Amino acid sequence: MIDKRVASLAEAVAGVRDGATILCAGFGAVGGPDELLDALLEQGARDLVAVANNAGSGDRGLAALIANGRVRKVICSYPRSDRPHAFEAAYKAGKLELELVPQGTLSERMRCAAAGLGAFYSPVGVGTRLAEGKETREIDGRLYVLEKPLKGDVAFCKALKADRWGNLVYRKSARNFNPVMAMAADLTVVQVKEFVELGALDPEGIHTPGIFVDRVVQVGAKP
Amino acid sequence: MIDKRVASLAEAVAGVRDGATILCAGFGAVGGPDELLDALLEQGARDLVAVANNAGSGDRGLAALIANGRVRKVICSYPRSDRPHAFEAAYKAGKLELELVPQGTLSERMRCAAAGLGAFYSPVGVGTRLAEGKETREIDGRLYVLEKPLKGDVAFCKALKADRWGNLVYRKSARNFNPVMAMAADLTVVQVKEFVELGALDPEGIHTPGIFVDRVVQVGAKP
Amino acid sequence: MKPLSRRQIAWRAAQDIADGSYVNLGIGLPTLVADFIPGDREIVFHSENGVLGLGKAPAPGEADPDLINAGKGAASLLPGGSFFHHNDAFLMIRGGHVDVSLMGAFEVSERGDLANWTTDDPGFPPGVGGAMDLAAGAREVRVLLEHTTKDGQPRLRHRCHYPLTAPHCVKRIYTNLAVIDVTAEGLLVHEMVEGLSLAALQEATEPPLTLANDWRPLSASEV
Amino acid sequence: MKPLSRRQIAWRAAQDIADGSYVNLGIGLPTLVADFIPGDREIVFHSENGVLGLGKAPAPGEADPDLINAGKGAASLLPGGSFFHHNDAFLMIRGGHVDVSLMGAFEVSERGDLANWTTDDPGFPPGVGGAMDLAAGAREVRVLLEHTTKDGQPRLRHRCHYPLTAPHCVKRIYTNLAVIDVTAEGLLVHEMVEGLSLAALQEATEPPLTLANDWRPLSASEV
Repeated sequence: MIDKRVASLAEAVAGVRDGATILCAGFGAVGGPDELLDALLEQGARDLVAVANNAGSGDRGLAALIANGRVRKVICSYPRSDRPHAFEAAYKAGKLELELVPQGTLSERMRCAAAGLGAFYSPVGVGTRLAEGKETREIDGRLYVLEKPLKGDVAFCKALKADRWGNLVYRKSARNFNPVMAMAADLTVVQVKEFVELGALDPEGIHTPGIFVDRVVQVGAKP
Repeated sequence: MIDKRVASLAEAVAGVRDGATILCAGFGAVGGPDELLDALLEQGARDLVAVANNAGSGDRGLAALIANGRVRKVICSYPRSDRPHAFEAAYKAGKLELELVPQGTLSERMRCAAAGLGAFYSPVGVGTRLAEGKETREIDGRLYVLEKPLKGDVAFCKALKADRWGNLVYRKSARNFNPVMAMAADLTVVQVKEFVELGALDPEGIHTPGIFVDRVVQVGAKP
Repeated sequence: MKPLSRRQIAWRAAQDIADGSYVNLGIGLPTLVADFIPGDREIVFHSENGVLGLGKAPAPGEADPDLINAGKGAASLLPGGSFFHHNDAFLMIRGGHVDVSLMGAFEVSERGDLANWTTDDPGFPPGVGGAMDLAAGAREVRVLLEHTTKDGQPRLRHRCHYPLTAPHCVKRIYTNLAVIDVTAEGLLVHEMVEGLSLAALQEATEPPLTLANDWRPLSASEV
Repeated sequence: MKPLSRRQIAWRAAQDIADGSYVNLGIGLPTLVADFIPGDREIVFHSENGVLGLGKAPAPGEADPDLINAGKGAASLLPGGSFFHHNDAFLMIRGGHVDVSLMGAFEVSERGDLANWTTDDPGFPPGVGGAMDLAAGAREVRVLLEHTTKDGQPRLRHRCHYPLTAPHCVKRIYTNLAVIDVTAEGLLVHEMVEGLSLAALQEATEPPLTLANDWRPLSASEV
């Protein structure tokens, strides 16, 4: 029997190793797995490479991991979003490496990994500092830069509902990076607001099929 | 005001030029735009390059275009599916060129075009006849073959419902190639069973956002 | 001579948005454009965090925390709008499905190079967000900016001094003084504010300007 | 010595499918495997036309024309199943999300090369379908085939004589005579039908066979 539900946040983040690359979904304060990342702080993994759109906000989630020195490097498109003091402090102290990636390229590199492709040629970034050191190639008269897949050891995501197969639906713009990150890691862990019975989600409207999901944990529900 | 609905099949296929590359959705007999392709036969365009999973079935749709000598070349993964006599006759008579592409590569090449990428490296086909003449490259210890985007001048699709913005939903496995083809052409024409009011489709469950769609026509509805 | 206000620059740019366009508005000045679309036009606003059909900002107290725009402000959805994931959002951008990207800029060069992502402030870790994707990918890039810096230096330059977002991408420039197209022959002035001479405009502009034969006064609503 | 029937080969392959696996069944013999999964295991069947969670074939008269499997036969969906488009279906395959691909074969080489897409019959235009994607992409490829051709020639060869589907991809082979793994040291026999000697099995096999220390008789249910 397939049952991807786990009973606690501690169980959800169990086994994440030091040095792991973690994909952290969300865009600004929306759709991010703050409770899972807080649990990861408890769990203790360090020397992490965090992939996210923003490098943490406020004092919890990714920001807390950074503030506590658990993150070695951030790969993101826009580090300073809402209340980025944890990132700024670590960055200015020289304790945090930053790899800046255009937002769509960030997403596409994860999809590339998810899709089992070796690399792709993108027109984005050509002729800019962010393409320095990368192979460029002219195809049909246009210049492209070679981009490599970006795979996570673990993806941390947040969804609205899940069933025991790990099928997910999101809500409004909280979907954002969640589906692509859920596909792009060896271990995909999802916090959800609600568990539903198998068959309760409309098969035409499942946003992330359970094949991509390893663990789901319920967060913030009424007891 | 945006209104992508057109009143007739003739209007839906108007303007398709001789020599056009047409993307024909569907998998076997399911999800294919037979009525649109029949209208294209009426319209008269010839010397077409047809991209489809199968090279026509029975005596209508793509099979009829082939039987009437309108198709110069077929790009597909599996030409002989159900009742492939039109394809077989044209192919054996030397009147039809065939480019065979692995099914997932066919789909991914169209997505590559849709996504504005220049090319991608795929592990599929490496070491086989279908990779002959293509660039191969080792990336992180694995061999990949370079695949180019495949773009349509026109895509012909079939959906269950559409609104006037061209938002689409499909039904069950009739979705298949429709979403990727709808994204990958300069002109996307869709036959639907039903028009619905703007706002009637759940924004969480729209399978193809209208941004990809140019014309929708209702087919087979009760008068 | 009365330069346009920031709101008037946005108003002027709004007048050029064709009915039925798919438009992405950058953060800051371009966001104001949404307020000035003529009432008889239906425009679909795209947001890179996975939304098509953004409506007006919600009334205070009616904001949905799961529905934000790319600037991370509260947003609403129009009937016909849809949600999708980040990867599809950037496929729409990079693949040229978004008709117009309206962006802010630090500088634009005479050949349409755009610099709008970093001023290389050493105390300010850079962010790029979706700027490079939009600049390289949208079908047409138009920028809105003050004609000169606060200390009077031209922002339209022979070559950009700040790091590029994308080379050769800007098609039209709206400033507080003029509406200027980037053409193969250089910068072509279509509109200037009343009372401003071409010589005076040239004074505030580094590369040579040409006045279009059909140029006219730049007039903006009192907004 | 009693060779397995085709249904028994399928039965035997079914016993190795672990609970909770995501499995793609090829057309023909592999399709039968679904009928023989032990009742205490929950398996999610994947179909390349965009379905996860395929159930039993529907009863006559209950088939839904929009719900087919990759073999274009009528299908059903289990609770928890989902529909998606072709591109995601092949992302699942190529990206290694499908745990097991069970495929038919014309030939398998001693190093696990697979030939199963064309016999180069000049009167028979070839089709490849999703075979190359599955062979190159699935996490594990297992094949089901008769040990020899109708005229007694071995199908397990030093090198495949028919065109390759993918090199070096097959992990396990189920025939009517044996269960054999492809290992770095060559073909390793785990099971042989009762009464068959290794010498006799070797007679029907081109590359050298090694008998596993823990080999056992190949017994199959009377199905």
